Amino acid sequence: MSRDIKGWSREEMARKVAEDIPGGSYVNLGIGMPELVANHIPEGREVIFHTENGLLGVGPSPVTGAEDDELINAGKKPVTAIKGASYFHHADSFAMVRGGHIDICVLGAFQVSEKGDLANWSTGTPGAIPAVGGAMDLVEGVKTIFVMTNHTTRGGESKIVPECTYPLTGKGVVSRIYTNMAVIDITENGLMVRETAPGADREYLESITDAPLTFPSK
Amino acid sequence: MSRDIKGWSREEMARKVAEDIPGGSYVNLGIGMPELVANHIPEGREVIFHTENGLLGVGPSPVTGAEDDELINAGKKPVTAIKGASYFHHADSFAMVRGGHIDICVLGAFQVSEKGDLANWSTGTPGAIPAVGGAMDLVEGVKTIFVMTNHTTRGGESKIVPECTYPLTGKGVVSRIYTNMAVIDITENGLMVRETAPGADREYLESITDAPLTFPSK
Amino acid sequence: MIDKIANSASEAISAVFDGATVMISGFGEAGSPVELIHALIDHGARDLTVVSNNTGNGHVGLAALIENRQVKKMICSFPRTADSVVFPELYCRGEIELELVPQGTLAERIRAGGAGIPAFYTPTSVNTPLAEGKELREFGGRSYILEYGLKADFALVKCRAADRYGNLLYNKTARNFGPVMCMAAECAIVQAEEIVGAGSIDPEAVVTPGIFVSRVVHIADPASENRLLKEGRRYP
Amino acid sequence: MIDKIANSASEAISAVFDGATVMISGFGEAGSPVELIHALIDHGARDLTVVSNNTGNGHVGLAALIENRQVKKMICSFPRTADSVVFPELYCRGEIELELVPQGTLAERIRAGGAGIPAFYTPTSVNTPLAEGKELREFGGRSYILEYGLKADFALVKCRAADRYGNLLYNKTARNFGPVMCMAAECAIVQAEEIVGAGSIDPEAVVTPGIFVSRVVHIADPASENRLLKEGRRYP
Repeated sequence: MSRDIKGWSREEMARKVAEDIPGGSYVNLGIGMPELVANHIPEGREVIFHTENGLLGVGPSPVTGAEDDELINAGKKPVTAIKGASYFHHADSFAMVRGGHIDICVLGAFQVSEKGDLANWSTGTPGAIPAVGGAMDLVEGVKTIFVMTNHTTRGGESKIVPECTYPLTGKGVVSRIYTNMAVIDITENGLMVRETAPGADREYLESITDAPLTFPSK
Repeated sequence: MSRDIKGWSREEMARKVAEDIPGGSYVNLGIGMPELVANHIPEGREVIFHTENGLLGVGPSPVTGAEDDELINAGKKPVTAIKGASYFHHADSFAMVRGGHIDICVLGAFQVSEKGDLANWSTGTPGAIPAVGGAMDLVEGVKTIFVMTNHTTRGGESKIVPECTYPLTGKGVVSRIYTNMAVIDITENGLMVRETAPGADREYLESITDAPLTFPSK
Repeated sequence: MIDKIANSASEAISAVFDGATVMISGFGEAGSPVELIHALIDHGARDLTVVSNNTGNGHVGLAALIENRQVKKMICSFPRTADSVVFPELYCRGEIELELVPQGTLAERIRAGGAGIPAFYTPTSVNTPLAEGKELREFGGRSYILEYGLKADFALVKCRAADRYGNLLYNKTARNFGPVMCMAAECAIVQAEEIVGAGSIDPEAVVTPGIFVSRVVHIADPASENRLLKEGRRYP
Repeated sequence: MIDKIANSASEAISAVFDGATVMISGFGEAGSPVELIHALIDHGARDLTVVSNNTGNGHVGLAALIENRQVKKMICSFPRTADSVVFPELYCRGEIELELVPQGTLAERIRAGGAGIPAFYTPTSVNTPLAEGKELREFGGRSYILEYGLKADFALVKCRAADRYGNLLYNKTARNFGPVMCMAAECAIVQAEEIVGAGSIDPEAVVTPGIFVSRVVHIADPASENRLLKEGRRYP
């Protein structure tokens, strides 16, 4: 049975995340899947996107031919700037991050623990080139950390774990996980499932998740 | 005899200081007498004046009627800005000071010791309101500190002393003292007189100075 | 739509509470948000800790706030200036507290508060009375003291122009402490001489990005503290 | 008259010495001073410690400097990107050192170096392998680690416009590390697309005040690293 369940698409996941971002928020989107969130902010809701390489007010992707090598996001992709944007240097940009001025950051993950520990920068493979970027600054500095990730690895292993085995990005930093199968809050009482993808019932979710889940009692 | 010796005027002192400032220097002038130095930079020599309240490139005083309440120096006097000036906030301004980017600062003094200790912010009088401003930042951060002061107090006491009795602004920070009577270097071997005002001979200088002086051997 | 513009100074400062820490921009009179301070006097919040470079002049602005006995403690670098009479009197009577901080350390502590830095080392004030009781430590053979980041519940700041996002431009040396105070305050309240449309401020020239600002009020023709002083004015 | 304009990139970087610490601006290719780096390759200074967010792409710019074996050690936050091949190879062979620093800590350490702060505390990287061996300390019940200010002998920086005083404007997100690197370097060497007259840059909009800059060279039409990559170019 489990092979038939595809869960939400990346775009559907991005829409779920976007719906949970209040109007007026300052938001940083991690590299990769989280970047999709920007396209799904509900009509009439204004959200300001920050990119740590020095821009507040990231706009939509430029049309082909209008790209500017010197107007990029943290993933080094060309972006645009909204009216009302501002540019600043890296120390000022990370003052926004580290000073607690960004409301929400959406990040990818290798592993998230039931206590909200995040591992998303290194798989600890011997000989691999370590690279951290701004991930550790974001998880310590931003008020609320959302994780957006597939529920399992390509090999079918749970990314939600009792304890991270990969090197940590931060400890007890994640508030909520958006996977292709469920939306899960990380609470003092553990992992609380808020919503499940079509077909992903309790039994199925428990079968693909390595940490205990609590479901709403209704 | 000593009563007849007037020494250099304030303007003459300012000229002495100005002549010792190399072209291309970044200079901060303390409140009061040091402000006069700006008027005496030799023709053809370009020096950039910094004021810690957020301006690099302080220009001459404005003509009467052209004063701007929002364009002032650290002494809260109206100033102008040269072509090529820049404005910045207080933390950036003191990054210039504290980060060692200012070449020369000219300060007033209550007392200077033979070891280069400076006391210029408080006479330690009980009940007086303490006020320090940027003096302690300047003496620790600026590469070279010049002191410009009358040789003695109005009461005739030496401002150059073996040890400061007033609360310190900084320890071992002063390089050179310009008084109305002499220009004196502070060296590892003590106070070395570089130049004396007309009529202020060795005997006279020693009579008005509480610390030992060394004179050139010529 | 994001719109941080408040209708009036009194509305803008209405959230200030008794016991709050309030940073107030300005160096002397340049950059002092006189209208916001007067609104705070009308509002009446008490037991404030105020962080500002000076203590105000005459009987208007910050000096009037102190005179109205709303300030429990001042954190500043230069509490007496030629025209300051209110603070010195209260201080000599022991009726107001003072934490004296070197000006550069004050600016850096405020920036640190806004940048998430709890503490840093500086050589400023080493070997002076202001270093007494502070942790001393050597790095590379030189002595430094530990200073702590400063945060505030509110900042009252004056600027030249703002848009609805709270992006700010300042005027000349009136910029002084405004940008770092906006960073360090939970709620930065700004009075702007001009409100401009979003996109009117060159994104390369924005001094304070809107993320650091909570509320903006339009004060088209702000009082000159110098003029109020010359006219011998008092507030209220 | 103060005039920081150098005649050529090679003249501008001529003072770089073996063993120097060199900060290089840029985030990916945005803001990377390709012409100055190529001049440094021609110049040949070796055993450099380079501080830069990345390690360069393909076989041009910073990657070419590394490939030419002039770099002993990299201090950066993200040493591998899609197009980086040179650094990973040398690193895996143990032929180049790496100090990995979180990006915000890197920016703050550089700013601290420029602002005279020898060390500061930050929560970034607490409880991770990057905090190992670092001093841990609690403030207000939260854990922080001690990080040190970073200075350099030289900075190589790209900007949009400069005047003879060294006042700089940048272009969009190519600003990134340039301003703080100019602050932290004993000698900041800048390539500018345009040289403008003193007074042409609005003093309110100057991003890097000239005090932080030692030399400026006019590179009117700087290479696009992206284009060099697409063309498969190598330097030298």
